[in-house]
Amino acid sequence: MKRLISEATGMVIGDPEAERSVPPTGFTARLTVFTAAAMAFLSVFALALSLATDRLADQWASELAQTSTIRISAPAEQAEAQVAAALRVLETTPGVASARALTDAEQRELLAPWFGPDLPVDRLPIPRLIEVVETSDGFDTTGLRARLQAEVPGAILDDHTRWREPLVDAASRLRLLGWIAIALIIGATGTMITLAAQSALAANAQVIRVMRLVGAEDGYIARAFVRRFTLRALAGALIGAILAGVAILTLPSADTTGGFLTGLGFRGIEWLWLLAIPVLIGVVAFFATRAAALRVLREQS
Amino acid sequence: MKRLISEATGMVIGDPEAERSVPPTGFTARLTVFTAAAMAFLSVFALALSLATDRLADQWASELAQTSTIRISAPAEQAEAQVAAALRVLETTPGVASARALTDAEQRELLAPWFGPDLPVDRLPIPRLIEVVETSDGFDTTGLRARLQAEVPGAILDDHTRWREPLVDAASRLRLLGWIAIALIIGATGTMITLAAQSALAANAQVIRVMRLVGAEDGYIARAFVRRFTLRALAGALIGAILAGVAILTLPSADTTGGFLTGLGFRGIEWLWLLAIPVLIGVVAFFATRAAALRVLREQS
Amino acid sequence: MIELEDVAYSYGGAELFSGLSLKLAPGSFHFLTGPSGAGKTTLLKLCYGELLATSGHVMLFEQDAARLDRDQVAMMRRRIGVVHQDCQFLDHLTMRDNVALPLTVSGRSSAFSADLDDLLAWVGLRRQADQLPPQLSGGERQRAALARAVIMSPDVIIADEPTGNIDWEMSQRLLSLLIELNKMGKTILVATHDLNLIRAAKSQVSSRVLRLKDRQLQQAGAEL
Amino acid sequence: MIELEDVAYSYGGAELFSGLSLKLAPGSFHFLTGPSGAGKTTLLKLCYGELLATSGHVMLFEQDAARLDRDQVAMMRRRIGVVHQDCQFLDHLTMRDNVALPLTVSGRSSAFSADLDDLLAWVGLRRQADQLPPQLSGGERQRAALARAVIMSPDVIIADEPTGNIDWEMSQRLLSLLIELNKMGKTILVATHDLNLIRAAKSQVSSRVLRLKDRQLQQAGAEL
Ligand SMILES: Nc1ncnc2c1ncn2[C@@H]1O[C@H](COP(=O)(O)OP(=O)(O)OP(=O)(O)O)[C@@H](O)[C@H]1O
Ligand SMILES: Nc1ncnc2c1ncn2[C@@H]1O[C@H](COP(=O)(O)OP(=O)(O)OP(=O)(O)O)[C@@H](O)[C@H]1O
Ligand SMILES: [Mg+2]
Ligand SMILES: [Mg+2]
Repeated sequence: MKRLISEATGMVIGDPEAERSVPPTGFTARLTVFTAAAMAFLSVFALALSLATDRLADQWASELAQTSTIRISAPAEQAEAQVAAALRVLETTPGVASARALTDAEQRELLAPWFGPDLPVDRLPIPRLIEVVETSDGFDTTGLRARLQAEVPGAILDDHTRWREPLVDAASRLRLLGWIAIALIIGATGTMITLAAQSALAANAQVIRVMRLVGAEDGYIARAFVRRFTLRALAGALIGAILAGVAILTLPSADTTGGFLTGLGFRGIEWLWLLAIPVLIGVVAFFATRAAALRVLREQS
Repeated sequence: MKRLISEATGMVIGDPEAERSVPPTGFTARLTVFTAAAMAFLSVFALALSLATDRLADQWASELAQTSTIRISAPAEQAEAQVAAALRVLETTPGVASARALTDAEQRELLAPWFGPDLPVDRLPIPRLIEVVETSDGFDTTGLRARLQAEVPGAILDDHTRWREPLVDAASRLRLLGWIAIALIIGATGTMITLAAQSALAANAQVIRVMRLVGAEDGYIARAFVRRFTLRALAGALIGAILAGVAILTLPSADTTGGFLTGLGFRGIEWLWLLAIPVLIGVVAFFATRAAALRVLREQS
Repeated sequence: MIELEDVAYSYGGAELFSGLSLKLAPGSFHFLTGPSGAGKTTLLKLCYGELLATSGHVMLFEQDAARLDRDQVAMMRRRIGVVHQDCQFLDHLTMRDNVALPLTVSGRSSAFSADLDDLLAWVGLRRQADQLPPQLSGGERQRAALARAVIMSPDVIIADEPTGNIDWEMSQRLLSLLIELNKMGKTILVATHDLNLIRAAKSQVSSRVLRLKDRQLQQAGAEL
Repeated sequence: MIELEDVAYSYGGAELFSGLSLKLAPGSFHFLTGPSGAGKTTLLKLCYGELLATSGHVMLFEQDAARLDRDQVAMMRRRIGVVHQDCQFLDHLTMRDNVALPLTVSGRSSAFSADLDDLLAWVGLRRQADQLPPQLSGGERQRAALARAVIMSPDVIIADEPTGNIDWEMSQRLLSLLIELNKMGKTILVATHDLNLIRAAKSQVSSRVLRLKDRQLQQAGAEL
């Protein structure tokens, strides 16, 4: 491990003398840089998709999953008492962060799409609604139902499960897809860089032969190739990630509409991912090329 | 053009003699096949995403965009008359496919989440709802509003624009993303195969020199390379597309939950895309390699 | 067959030679000597169209080399058998396939297969026929290159140092192959620095010895 | 320095030679001749550790070649200057860098730069120092290969047909370089089929001529 690290450091600091012994191989170089760039670009997009889905899931979680509603249908004169009783029950329920009865204005607003804005809420036998906000752990739905049934006969707990599940399910599937795509992309990148390095090494059998003839050690020859390919992959990935970043920044951000994909982008610390992806690709390239170089050198002895 | 086609045909039927003159180049071969496979795999997924979004948009379009609601708030005794008047207006409105008043049971169901199932709809001053189904062309919202205002004072038209827009917007953005991803992927594939072919050609300078020495024409040499690379790309892309197809088939299809991503898959004739993508990649590979080969041959003369 | 008229060549720097004229009549046998780096290989490359003269005219089979397009050059190469100085082969094909490559390229694979074995035997490579080029010794490769040059029975044979890595006995044998071909009417041009080889040839065939030195092509004679 | 004891080698098929013994004492000068394909190059490769004997022992600088690991072989190569039969260079480096490559690899780039120019001048490549290997003539490449072999001032110099593509005058000059090095105490082993070269050397230095033929290594003498 220590050797690997010192090797990696040595590689980055560099041994330009050794590197000169490897011919520039124009097309392979471009291939490596381009592959790394394209793959980094795709990774960043997949990542952005995943992060957006994460946020979406979070949003749904906080908007739907962590709020429940208790509906209290009771004759007008008992309503206030039952609401108070329900609130008392909720106060002593573990997992409930807060609970409050909706005001008439709020209830009117909620019902506006159905009844128009002029609904005489106070004169109607409309159930009273209590908004319950869960803690992140959530509460025990069955337990709470049982307690409410006992103490507040007119109360019905609606934890929005019915609405939440397909959405959370969709979000988690989309997120999973994003991560699978990233894993696939990084894996493919590693393989492509390995194969590019191997074909460069195979095409440079003559170089290896000459270097051997004049007494170069395997490590010396390998370093030259590894350094080149790692730096190329790193450079390509950086370019790709930056381009992707720019592309994402210029995507019309439709935050105002509140729609589904509005959040396709990075926020705050998430931008660091733009750096992490090239580094990851660089590390993959380092190990992939190193293994390839040592293998080819062993085979060609 | 004619020459190109005869060349492409000749290439597929093959000139195994010519092909033998190009060394098998193990790693470049694997690189090409793998690249084509990985890219085809990603393309198929991006395509599936696009198609799913298409379907989603369609679904939303039919479920939301093509239905509107008319809410009629009126004293109980006038309600029936106003509903009848509104329906009469709607009958003569171009762009309206059908319209009907919701029954009490339907309205009760709609309101159940808020009031519980036992709402005495008939005894409440609840507005009556009319569901309007548009034809695919849709109706003139402003015109309809004006007519309703004149003839049915208590009617309010809600065409769901508020709900529909962000969703349709999100769907179209997701679909756009999918197509951009496919274009990027196919473009990247073409570039990678070109570069792989070019580096193979550059690594085989010796082969080209020898072939020239014994009197081979440029076309003969190019054909050998082009055939190889096209067939490899085609094979790789087929493998990738098939794997992707299998992966999509085995994705848990959560159609029952009705959630967002349930439709990630192909339906009926859409499966033909699985064939189209390899063919497209093969065509790209053919032209890319051909251009690369002719360029390298010209440069090395 | 091949005519150079007042030809000069330079690789970008100073001219290697200039005002050089040479006429290879059908059925003639020429040797080309000169110190290392004088430009013998370059001159031969002009004669088979790999290089184009910087000035002057090179006529190959009555055609101006400068006016041939790439496919015509390829066609012309089939009429000229060339032994390159650093013999070049396709490393993934057996020696048999390598020697038969000119036939393959011109679409006559099967016609000559008996001749092929005879030829390989003649240059002493029957045993090595199924080996790959890197598995051959230096001399064996040179012999294979000569075999490849003559397999199409071309009108002209141009050989660049065909005996550089070959022992005296085998050199004699290759020489007699060339002499035999010459007697069948082929035009032969051999660049070599092996004066013994030239001397041996002089006693068997009427040949001319050219010497490229100090940018000039001279007729050599007395010193041999 | 280098000792072969009862050595046999085969490339998989029949044995090329067997029961072969050879001892290169420090400061000795050996020639190796034999027909093309006899196994001269193979024998030399055994002497610098590129191949391992199929049986018998090869001792390089008192170490068993079979027991050296890959890095030790690399270290040992720095003490042996090799001229390969098909001279191999890095095509993207100038001849100067190519000749200096052994210095670069062993980390002594700058120390010898004056010597480098002298050496290039000696083999007649001063003008070509900045050209790339494919831009050199066959003979020029062979001379460069010799220059590269001697630049590290190695203890042993092994040359495989170093004069195959070189005219007589230049051959003489390279020979005198080798003789000079030998007089400085270097051990020299040259494979060649050029009997004239051996004859010329015999008159200037005490050398032994070995002949590899019919799977045996014999002392040659009378016929030269
Ligand atoms: N591609 C090139 N670019 C620049 N200079 C070149 C090129 N090829 C050859 N030369 C130079 O031209 C000169 C003549 O080369 P050429 O190969 O014709 O010599 P030659 O007579 O065949 O020598 P030899 O007997 O050593 O083979 C040499 O000095 C060489 O350095
Ligand atoms: N890698 C290999 N695999 C199989 N056979 C080989 C290999 N290398 C050489 N040979 C065979 O071994 C024999 C000896 O080869 P070697 O190169 O040692 O000959 P040589 O004496 O140097 O000949 P030359 O004078 O022509 O250079 C040849 O017949 C050759 O075909
Ligand atoms: Mg030459
Ligand atoms: Mg040899």
